[in-house]
Amino acid sequence: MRWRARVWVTLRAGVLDPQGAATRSALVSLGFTGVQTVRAGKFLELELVAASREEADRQVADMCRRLLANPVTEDFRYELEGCQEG
Amino acid sequence: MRWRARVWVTLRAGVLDPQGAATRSALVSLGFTGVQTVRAGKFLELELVAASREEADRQVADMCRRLLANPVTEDFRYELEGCQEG
Amino acid sequence: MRFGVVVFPGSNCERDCFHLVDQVLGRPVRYVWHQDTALERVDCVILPGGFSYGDYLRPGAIARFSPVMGAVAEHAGAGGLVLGICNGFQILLEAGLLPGAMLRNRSLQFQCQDVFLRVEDVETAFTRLCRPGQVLKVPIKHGDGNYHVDPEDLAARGRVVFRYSEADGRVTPEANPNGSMANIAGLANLEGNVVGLMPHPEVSAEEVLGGTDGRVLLESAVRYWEERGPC
Amino acid sequence: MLEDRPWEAVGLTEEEYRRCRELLGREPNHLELGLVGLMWSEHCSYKTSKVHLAKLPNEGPGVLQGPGENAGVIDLGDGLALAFKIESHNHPSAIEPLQGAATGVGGILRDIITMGAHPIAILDSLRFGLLEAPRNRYLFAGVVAGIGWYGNCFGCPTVGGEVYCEPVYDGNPLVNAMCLGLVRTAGIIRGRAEGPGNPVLLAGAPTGRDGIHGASLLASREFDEKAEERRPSVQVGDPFLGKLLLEACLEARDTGLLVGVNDLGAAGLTSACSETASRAGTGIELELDEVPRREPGMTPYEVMLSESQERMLIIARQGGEEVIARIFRRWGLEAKIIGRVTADGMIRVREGGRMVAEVPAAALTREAPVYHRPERAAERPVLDLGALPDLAPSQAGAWLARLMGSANLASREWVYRQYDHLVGVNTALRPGSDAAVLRFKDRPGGVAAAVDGNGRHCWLAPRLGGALAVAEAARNLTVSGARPVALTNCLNFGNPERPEIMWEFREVIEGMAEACRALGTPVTGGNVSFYNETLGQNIYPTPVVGMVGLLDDIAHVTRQGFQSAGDRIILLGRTRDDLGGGEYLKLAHGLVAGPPPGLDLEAEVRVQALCLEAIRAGMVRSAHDCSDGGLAVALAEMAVAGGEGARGLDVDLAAAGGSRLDTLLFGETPSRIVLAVAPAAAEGLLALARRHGVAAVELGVVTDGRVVLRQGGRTLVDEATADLEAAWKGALPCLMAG
Ligand SMILES: Nc1ncnc2c1ncn2[C@@H]1O[C@H](COP(=O)(O)OP(=O)(O)O)[C@@H](O)[C@H]1O
Ligand SMILES: [Mg+2]
Repeated sequence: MRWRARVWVTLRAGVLDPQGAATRSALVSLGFTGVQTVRAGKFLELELVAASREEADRQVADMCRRLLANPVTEDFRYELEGCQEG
Repeated sequence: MRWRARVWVTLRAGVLDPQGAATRSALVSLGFTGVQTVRAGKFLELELVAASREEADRQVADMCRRLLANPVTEDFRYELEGCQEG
Repeated sequence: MRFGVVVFPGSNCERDCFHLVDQVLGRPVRYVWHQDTALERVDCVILPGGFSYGDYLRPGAIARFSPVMGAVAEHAGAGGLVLGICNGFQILLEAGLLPGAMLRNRSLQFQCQDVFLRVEDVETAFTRLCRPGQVLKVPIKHGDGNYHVDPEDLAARGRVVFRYSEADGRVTPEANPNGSMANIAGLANLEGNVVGLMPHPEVSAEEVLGGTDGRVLLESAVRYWEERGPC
Repeated sequence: MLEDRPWEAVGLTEEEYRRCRELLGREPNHLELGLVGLMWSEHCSYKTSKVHLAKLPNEGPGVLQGPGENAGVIDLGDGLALAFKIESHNHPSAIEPLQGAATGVGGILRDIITMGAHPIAILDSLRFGLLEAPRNRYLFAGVVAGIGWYGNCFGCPTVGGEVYCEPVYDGNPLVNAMCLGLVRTAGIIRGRAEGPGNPVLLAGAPTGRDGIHGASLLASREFDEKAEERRPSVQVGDPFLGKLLLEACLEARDTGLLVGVNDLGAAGLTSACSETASRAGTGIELELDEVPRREPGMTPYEVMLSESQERMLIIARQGGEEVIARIFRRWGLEAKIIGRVTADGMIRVREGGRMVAEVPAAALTREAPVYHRPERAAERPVLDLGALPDLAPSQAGAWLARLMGSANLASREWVYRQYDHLVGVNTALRPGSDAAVLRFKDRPGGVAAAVDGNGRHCWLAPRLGGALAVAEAARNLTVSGARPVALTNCLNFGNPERPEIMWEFREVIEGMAEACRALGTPVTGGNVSFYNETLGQNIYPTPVVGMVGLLDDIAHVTRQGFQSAGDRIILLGRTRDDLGGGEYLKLAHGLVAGPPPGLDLEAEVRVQALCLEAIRAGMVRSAHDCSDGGLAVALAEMAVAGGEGARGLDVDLAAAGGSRLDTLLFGETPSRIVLAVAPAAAEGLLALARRHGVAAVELGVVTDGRVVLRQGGRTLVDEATADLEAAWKGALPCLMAG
């Protein structure tokens, strides 16, 4: 079975976000003065083959913990959906 | 009114994604051999003040077009929700 | 004492480190391939700077899974010497051999410039020839050197070795080039045999390149090894 | 199958289409027409520039490889040689600055690698519109980030460059990158498909749909609103793969199994195959099914034209292919046989067992059309100096500060701080002085490099401007302690179908040629970028000269910064009333008018010879040439760059020449060099100058803390060096912050 996983990797609360801060000030100077905060993160889309939803789920969680996010500074979250054979 | 926007910025189809390719081969060599493709993108969370939903929506679309996404290589998508005054 | 310089795909300071050991220090050195699973005949292993795996995802995130990193951890555990420079430091952090993680520079730009480092700890294998509080001029060249750590984790697992400072040794916000927590530029593990730092000692080891302050790190290592002998 | 006017779709004229039919002896099919269209584009064929480029001197005692290969090569002696080349990536950078600039750097690095050389340095020459406009800031920031990203990650230091901002580059930025590499003379490889029967390998990244038609559609046409729609053709760089490709190529080179190597740049496989075959007088037969692809469903047309980055074409010795493939595999790359060299001079392309194209290699290259395009001299504004009020003495200090903080003169630290200029541990003179110097690890000397080109000068007087660019590049090397040896050039011009642009082009080349002859610096290669025109606005004619020079002894490296207080400051060369084309004229009077300062090539040669001899004799502590901003700016820069305790000066300019205050302080008369020498050496230096027939006057001494310029008894400027430094260093960051 083929699965599509969407993974969000975001900075943990309390970790300074230089990219978010710079983006916010760029937006404000473009005239978007209502922007209060910006937090920047990563968004990854994966396609994988796994025997079952449980198996896919287990694998994606594992990938996030081991590689995709750094636990010192980042949190992760993901969604999984089955996709048609292409 | 305060709004929270979630913005996804992804590479346009056909645009080479060296980061995604490197991540995929790292995952495969970690033993996640079922991973077929990885596409890497950005995820931004914004908080902004705007008078109405329409106004907030207009502004976020504008921010994406002007700064957050590079129209040459990237597509964007966003979601908007009202949030409690904090 | 024998040195090894690890070559990861995308390393780009491996030749510079090799040159430092071989030509400047005149010590035996060889390259270690990222797929090697043992560090045979190496007393001090250097993880060089560069962009291993393109720094894709996060600097060091992919390299730390290289087969050689298992050998590096073992080597470190057995008291062998490990020096991580820039990307090598980032790999040590990702591998958990040193505490903390790197964020993008505060400026969001790559920065290449001379900085001053105050030596905070002269008990490590790589700083024992330094005077306490000595100031070294060594260049940085990185985009992700903004060090972040949970202070408790740092206290439990590491020692601060270098801080960005003014030329006279004062640690000021202005002297901090990248936003690092507490101006931290380099760390050691509790035992002091594993050291990582963002600045590049190999670029400040010859007069013709603008200074020789960086040499002391490797000279310290040599002295340390000669005094202690292999563990 | 062909439509009514098939040539239009591939950018050919009807006449060119007829020529193509003649060369083939039949109607070309769709794919063949595509190949021809691409290879006959201005970018690939040089059809307009060829006749004029031939006028540049390209021979000299040290030249091992002149124009026509992927890079020029000069001999360094004792079995070592230096490969170097410059290239433009203007149009891609206008569309996507980060990727455009990054892939430009990747391309020039591969050009050096193909010669069998190990890249040791990059320089970049940049032009943008005024930074007050957000779009230009976006382009500038993106280009610098892109150059940094590629060069830093690849691990080749970016050690020098130049940046100018002028309204004519609005919408049409220039991004030129130069690369230098070292190669064992015996190991030089050329882009030649020698030896029928030898396998042809495609190495590196798989082929995707990137940049299809980049060469013909982007680089060979002017810009209009439709450029936006051509967006999907941007190429994306992968410096990580580029670095792996370097390592694999170097290792493969050392096996001795490489017969020829060519990178895949503009026009991809088509160009690489036809050029390597044509240089060797052979042919190549391609099995397109063997080309590793990134995307399914690519047509032969797309595969042949793709400009996917990080690929190399390798012609290997028969039987060596497996060894080479193994080396590439070790570096995580594929090197796959996609064809063979043949004897009959044909490029044949087969797919699915079918022959899909069959064109003589020569028809795609040597036999491309050549044009003598019409030209017409243009009138350019001329300055009436007599009618211009002179600078009031009380304003001199303020104008010096103003010039130091102007976008074109201010410190470039904001740029080069984003570049790793140290990797490789060879950088003996870092960016910020007149040239960069790299030491050799295995011998006492080093190599210096600088890029120069003043578009405003060239617009006002193209022939003079061309000569001035060459002279300034040489002067920048000389003051850094190097002997100028050879150069590469990137000729950035407007639309050559306009007679005025053709006139500029020919004049610039002839001016450069004269200066090259006088200075003894042959041209070993270069690049032409035409069609730098946006909505009818052509850029200034902008030749960029990338020159290399040699130091016998690295101890001769000389910086512009002062070293110790008390050193004597000596001006070499005479100051004339030259205000035309200068930065002060533009800022103070809003005038871009000529002529630019005249150049006496003999005087230039003499002053450089003197400077070099003095440096080699150990007489010189600091040296800096006078260029943009004139004498006052040059002096102030020497103070700002000064070492501790030597950050100031006190000079009297009465003897410097110039009958007006503005020309004395800010006039840009060339062939002038400021030296600082130890007090004991001053007399000797003046005597040496007399022997060389060079005007030399002692102006004053190095001090600390203040820049003091006097004229006779009168103080013109008395400014704190720190204030001038703040204006100079703060300008770019401040402009870029918006
Ligand atoms: N784009 C750039 N990249 C790297 N270095 C640069 C760039 N632009 C300028 N520099 C460096 O800044 C210094 C001053 O440049 P410039 O004023 O053009 O010198 P000059 O007038 O002597 O030709 C030089 O060392 C030059 O190499
Ligand atoms: Mg100069």
